[in-house]
Amino acid sequence: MSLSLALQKRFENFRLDVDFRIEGKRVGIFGRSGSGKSTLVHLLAGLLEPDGGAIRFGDRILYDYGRRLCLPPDQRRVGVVFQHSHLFPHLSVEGNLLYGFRRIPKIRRRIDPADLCRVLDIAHLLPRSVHHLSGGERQRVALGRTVLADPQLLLMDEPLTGLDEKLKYQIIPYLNQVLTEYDIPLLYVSHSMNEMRLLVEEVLVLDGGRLVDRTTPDNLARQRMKDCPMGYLNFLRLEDPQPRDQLWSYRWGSQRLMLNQEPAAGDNLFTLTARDILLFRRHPESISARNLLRCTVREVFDLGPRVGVELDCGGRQLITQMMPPAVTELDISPGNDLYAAIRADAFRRLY
Amino acid sequence: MSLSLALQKRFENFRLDVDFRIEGKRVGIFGRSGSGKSTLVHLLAGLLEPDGGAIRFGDRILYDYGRRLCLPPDQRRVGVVFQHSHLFPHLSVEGNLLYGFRRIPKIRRRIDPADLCRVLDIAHLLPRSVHHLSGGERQRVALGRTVLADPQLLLMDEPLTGLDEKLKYQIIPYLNQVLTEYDIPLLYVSHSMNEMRLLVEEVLVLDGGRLVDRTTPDNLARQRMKDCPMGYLNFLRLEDPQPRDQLWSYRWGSQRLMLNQEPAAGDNLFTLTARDILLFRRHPESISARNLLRCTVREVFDLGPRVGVELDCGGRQLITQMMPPAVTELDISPGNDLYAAIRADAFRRLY
Amino acid sequence: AEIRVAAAASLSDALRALDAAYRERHPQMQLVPNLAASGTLARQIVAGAPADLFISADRQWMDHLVTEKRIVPGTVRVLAQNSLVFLGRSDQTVRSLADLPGLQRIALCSPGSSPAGRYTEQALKKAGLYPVLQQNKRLVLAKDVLQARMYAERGEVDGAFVFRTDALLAKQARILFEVPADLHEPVLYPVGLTPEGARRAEVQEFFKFLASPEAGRILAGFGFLLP
Amino acid sequence: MFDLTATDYQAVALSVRVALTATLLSLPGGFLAGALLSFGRFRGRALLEGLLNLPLVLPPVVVGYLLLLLLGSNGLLGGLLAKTGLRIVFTWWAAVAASLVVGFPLLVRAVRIGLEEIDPRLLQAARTLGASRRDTLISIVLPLSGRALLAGAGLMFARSLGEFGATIVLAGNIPGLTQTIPLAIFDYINTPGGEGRAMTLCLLSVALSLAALLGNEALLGKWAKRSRS
Amino acid sequence: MFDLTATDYQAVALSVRVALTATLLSLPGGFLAGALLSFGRFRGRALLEGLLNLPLVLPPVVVGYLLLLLLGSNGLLGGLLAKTGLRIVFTWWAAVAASLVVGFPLLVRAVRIGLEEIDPRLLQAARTLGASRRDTLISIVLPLSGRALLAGAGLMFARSLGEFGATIVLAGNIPGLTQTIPLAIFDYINTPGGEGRAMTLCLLSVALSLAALLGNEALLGKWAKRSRS
Ligand SMILES: Nc1ncnc2c1ncn2[C@@H]1O[C@H](COP(=O)(O)OP(=O)(O)OP(=O)(O)O)[C@@H](O)[C@H]1O
Ligand SMILES: Nc1ncnc2c1ncn2[C@@H]1O[C@H](COP(=O)(O)OP(=O)(O)OP(=O)(O)O)[C@@H](O)[C@H]1O
Ligand SMILES: [Mg+2]
Ligand SMILES: [Mg+2]
Repeated sequence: MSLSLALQKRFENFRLDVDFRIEGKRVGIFGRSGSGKSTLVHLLAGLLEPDGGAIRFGDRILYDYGRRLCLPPDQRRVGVVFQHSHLFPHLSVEGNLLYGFRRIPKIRRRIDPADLCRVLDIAHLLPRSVHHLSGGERQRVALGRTVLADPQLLLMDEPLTGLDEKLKYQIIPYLNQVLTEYDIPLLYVSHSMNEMRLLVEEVLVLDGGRLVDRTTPDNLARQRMKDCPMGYLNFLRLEDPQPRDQLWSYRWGSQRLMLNQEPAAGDNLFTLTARDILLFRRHPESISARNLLRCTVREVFDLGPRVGVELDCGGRQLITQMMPPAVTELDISPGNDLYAAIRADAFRRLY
Repeated sequence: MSLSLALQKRFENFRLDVDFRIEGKRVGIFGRSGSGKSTLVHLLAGLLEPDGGAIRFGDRILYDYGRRLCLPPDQRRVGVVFQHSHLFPHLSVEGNLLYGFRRIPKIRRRIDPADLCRVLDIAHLLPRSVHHLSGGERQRVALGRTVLADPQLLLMDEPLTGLDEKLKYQIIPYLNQVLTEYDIPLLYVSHSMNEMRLLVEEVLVLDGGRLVDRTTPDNLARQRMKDCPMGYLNFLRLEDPQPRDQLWSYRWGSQRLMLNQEPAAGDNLFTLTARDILLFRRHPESISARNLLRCTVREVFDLGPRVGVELDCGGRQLITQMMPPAVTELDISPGNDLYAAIRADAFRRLY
Repeated sequence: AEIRVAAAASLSDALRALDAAYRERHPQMQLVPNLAASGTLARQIVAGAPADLFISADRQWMDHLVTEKRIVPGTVRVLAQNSLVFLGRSDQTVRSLADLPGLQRIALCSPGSSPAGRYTEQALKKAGLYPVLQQNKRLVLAKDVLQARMYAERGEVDGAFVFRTDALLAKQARILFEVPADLHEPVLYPVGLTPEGARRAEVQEFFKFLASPEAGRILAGFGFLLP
Repeated sequence: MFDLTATDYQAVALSVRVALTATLLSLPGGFLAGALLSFGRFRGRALLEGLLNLPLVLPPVVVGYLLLLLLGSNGLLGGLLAKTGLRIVFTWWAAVAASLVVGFPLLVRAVRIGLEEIDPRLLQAARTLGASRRDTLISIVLPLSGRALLAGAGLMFARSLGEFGATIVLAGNIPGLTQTIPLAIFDYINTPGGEGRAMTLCLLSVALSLAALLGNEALLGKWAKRSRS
Repeated sequence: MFDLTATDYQAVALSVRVALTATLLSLPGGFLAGALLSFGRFRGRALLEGLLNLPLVLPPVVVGYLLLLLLGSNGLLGGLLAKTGLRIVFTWWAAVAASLVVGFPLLVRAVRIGLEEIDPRLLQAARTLGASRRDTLISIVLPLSGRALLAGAGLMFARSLGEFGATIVLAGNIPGLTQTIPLAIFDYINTPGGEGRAMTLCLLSVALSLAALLGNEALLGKWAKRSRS
């Protein structure tokens, strides 16, 4: 996507003023409660008229104050999943799902509703009225409805907040898949660092209605390592599982890792907290950890009282953290080689 | 609280049928989306009439099908924080907050609205209309409104779901404090294991409208260790912080722990993941970890491929996990003594 | 003092003139008119409406009030008379009742609700025209004389049966013929005193004035015939 | 007391026919006018509003007179219609026209109250799903204002059953052709001793509208309250 | 054309006074009746509903007669009132009573449409916060039906300005005392050459109600759409 926008919008007690350009396919918007995230989403979708500025998406101008141009929402082809589901009360679940879909010319329809329903686990709800759906059920229907309308840009405003963890991580890979397959760019609003890291490539940080930072979700996660109870979470996408010694060996870049986790159909995405990684200056003669990786220090960064260390393990990145004395002791500085030990049970499957 | 209920409620596609008695002050309700949690909340609050059964709260009968008794919601003194905020659109934020408060006889008013506003960080919103509050702002107002009505039993249906992590953990201690101070029992519905463990003593697990399990949040967390990316999270409430060697020493039960975290005003609650705990059969001569605790194995439990170990460290509980071979190697079985090593930087402050 | 006069609406102008004339002589007296259809007034008086004097456009309602004991029987007398005419646009060539069957639409007042209608019905029946016109749905029943006249004036109907006094006020339409008086009961405007009125001397005074030649001249000026 | 004449029965049948026709005919226009006034931002909105409410403010007889000026054979529209061989005045269509004009403001107002309670966020959602303004009107607003339309239709039907002033002027009081219940009642009530029959017709009229209202209620009840999501 | 007489001005002033009084008096009852019919579940609900709608279905003249029977000095209620020295019939209060009865069903229906669009979850929230049924009605339902009440009041006011049939029967057509605009128009139509004045009065009436409606609209606009949370 190539989205460039410069927008001003003033409310009684709040003023949004942003000016940026996005090139990535997946962008996140992060910020505290009341920082203007939802306002930005409404402006982009054409549901709120800015006080001034311009929005350009690819070669289309969605809004331009100077030229008095403001495309109506239905011509923007910008889909929105709202914080609350806003289902149409007079339509069944099926009617809601197909509302946008039916409005796409037949030849342009690319997504199979039945497929989507299966993934969102809402197939059994189809004939029901939307009145007495539970909170999670509602939000899944809203999600499906928007994706089926096949937007050129998808805006999501905390769409997964009401879902339980399991469902959330079930939906993410599918969402990823749909977005990739149909090439739909995503602008994703959330408080959740994990959702951000799994879905977007770049994060814009809003505060008080202004863009205060733009960075990668990884960098954001590093910055927030000190705030987060679990520290930094490494995401490892592993491939080619092979059974070995009652465990499983997966390929990770140019090396292999031993895990106690069985492979699943599809992707194998695991998490590894920074604290699960032990570093050694020299090869430890014997260690119970099943994985001992040779790696190079790429970067050392400050983390309040602690220090973060970015390692290069055969081309893949791994982030760990330690106390300053250990840094000196192990002589950790960029370019130095080290050994990283990881227990086979340290990995957690995300999906 | 002493709440006993036996309730049946049938919908087209769903049937709730529960029969249990709660004695604890803080009880959680856990269950997948659509398992009937919100339905139960509505039945308890008197917003939905059961098909049959009875509800007794302390010595008050709230509902009894046999005696054709069904107390109206306003006489139950059961407060509800709903999944969505349902603020009164014609009242200001202040009007909403004080709605229930004004309906309590003056002499019975125990909670200071100003105090509550400060903690919920909504004091600056008071004169505003509720129309354009952000999602998080709305929910905080709803929370305050219900607590100010001084209920004898507080039902909360995923009340913190829309809030960002930081705010969430800021609110929890206050909620705890209010509930303790004013002695309000809590029934808490949530998908979040952390919220459960911080707020409730017992958890009822619903599935398909039936009670399938009742356990402690700790036990539930243990059961779900394998599903959760971070594994089990130990919560440690530490006291009496003293500076020592550029670190801080805190008292934990009969022993002291070294942390790199400064103390905060009020409680010092820290988390420690199961994987941050290293076990030794004998005292390791030298170790970089600043904490080496003598402890006894209390229980060894199955965790899918891994094994969970519950330790008793000077009267406090610590849970860790390991691979089966390590269990044999370290001869881990109930009653055996071990050493647990924990790095000073392994702790994360929750609030 | 006030004299409360309940009068048929068709007398409103005449009543105003009578009021003016009477007040010249008795400046302290004031006429408070209540103008509506005779039936409405009669029912109001039965229901206890304050009235001293009732002028009806119709015998029936006066008789009704007499039997209801709301009009003192001995006081009833005829104030004025009127006649029935056929009013139509000037381009009409109708000359008599006999020409009526050739017309498309004829307006008359509703025989049920209006005295003019009742007289018209009597005349048409006597002339043997009523069943034919009725069956061919040629008859448009108006609520009152005003409405019938308005239809005639606007040319919505070919002609309308109205009272002479009303016909004289028409602008676009003219009287095409007079209905022979022997085809219907005489068109009388009876006047009577209510028991309250009969008890009041000033009302009696006004009642006498109504029978005076001066009052007769005023009424004649509006097209009424004197008894 | 129930000794009704044949023309009385005709009056009852005619009243029902007129009220039903007027109600059904006015629904689409009522919805559109309501939507226009609720959502439209255009010049002359106040004027349109005023014009629509005119029949409410004027005495019905005056409304009838104005309609006669418009639709009469010498009227503006009546002349045109007469050329096409259509005649409204003094036919039962005149009664329909009178009821329509007099009841329309009631319908529009009912519709507007309903429309303005629709959650605008639903309309926003529809727009982002690709529905144009008009599409949203038909696929979201119309079904969601069903209750209001129905309530307005009930009002309109009842008002039509009771419509007297404009009808008697525009339609004339032609027994068997344009004599609706109120006109028949009027006749009886103005005859000394006609009270009994007038009462009977009144009761019939009330029974009719009660039946209509109850049916209306039942429908309204079925139609779940659903302008919320 | 604007050469109105003193009694004409009196008629205008009286009309405004009557319409305003009738509207204001009917608001509390209209709200209660609407709430009763919307939320109440009791026997005889249909009957009450029918009774309320009676004035809509009956020709106003008939309504006037029925009121006369009830309130007249020989009537059921009139006799009682007379004993207390109160007299309604043929005073301006009679005009108020006529407008009230005729316009009430319009008001109630407007209120009901508004009430039924209120999100019941707001009422649930209020109940759990300790508000009794009645308290909820006053503190939540009433303010949230403000728009509907206002819209209904506009309807009622306009209808009152145009009320003729019931008024002339119940109040009589007494210039300066009970002669409202429609009655004055009726008088002028009965007078040769009175058409011009009748027209002037019509226009005045329209202007009045237009002003009222526009004021009503402005208020409605201010009153944010707020029955949602
Ligand atoms: N229409 C409006 N009128 C007035 N103020 C508004 C309006 N919309 C939003 N605001 C205010 O603007 C600020 C930003 O609101 P917004 O909804 O964009 O926040 P947010 O970042 O989405 O927060 P959250 O994470 O809680 O959803 C808030 O303080 C809000 O009260
Ligand atoms: N009034 C109702 N009529 C019909 N079905 C209902 C009604 N209320 C709830 N249900 C159904 O009952 C089931 C339980 O709903 P409930 O809202 O209690 O779930 P929940 O556990 O709160 O889920 P979530 O975590 O998604 O909020 C759902 O399948 C829902 O569709
Ligand atoms: Mg938001
Ligand atoms: Mg729920």
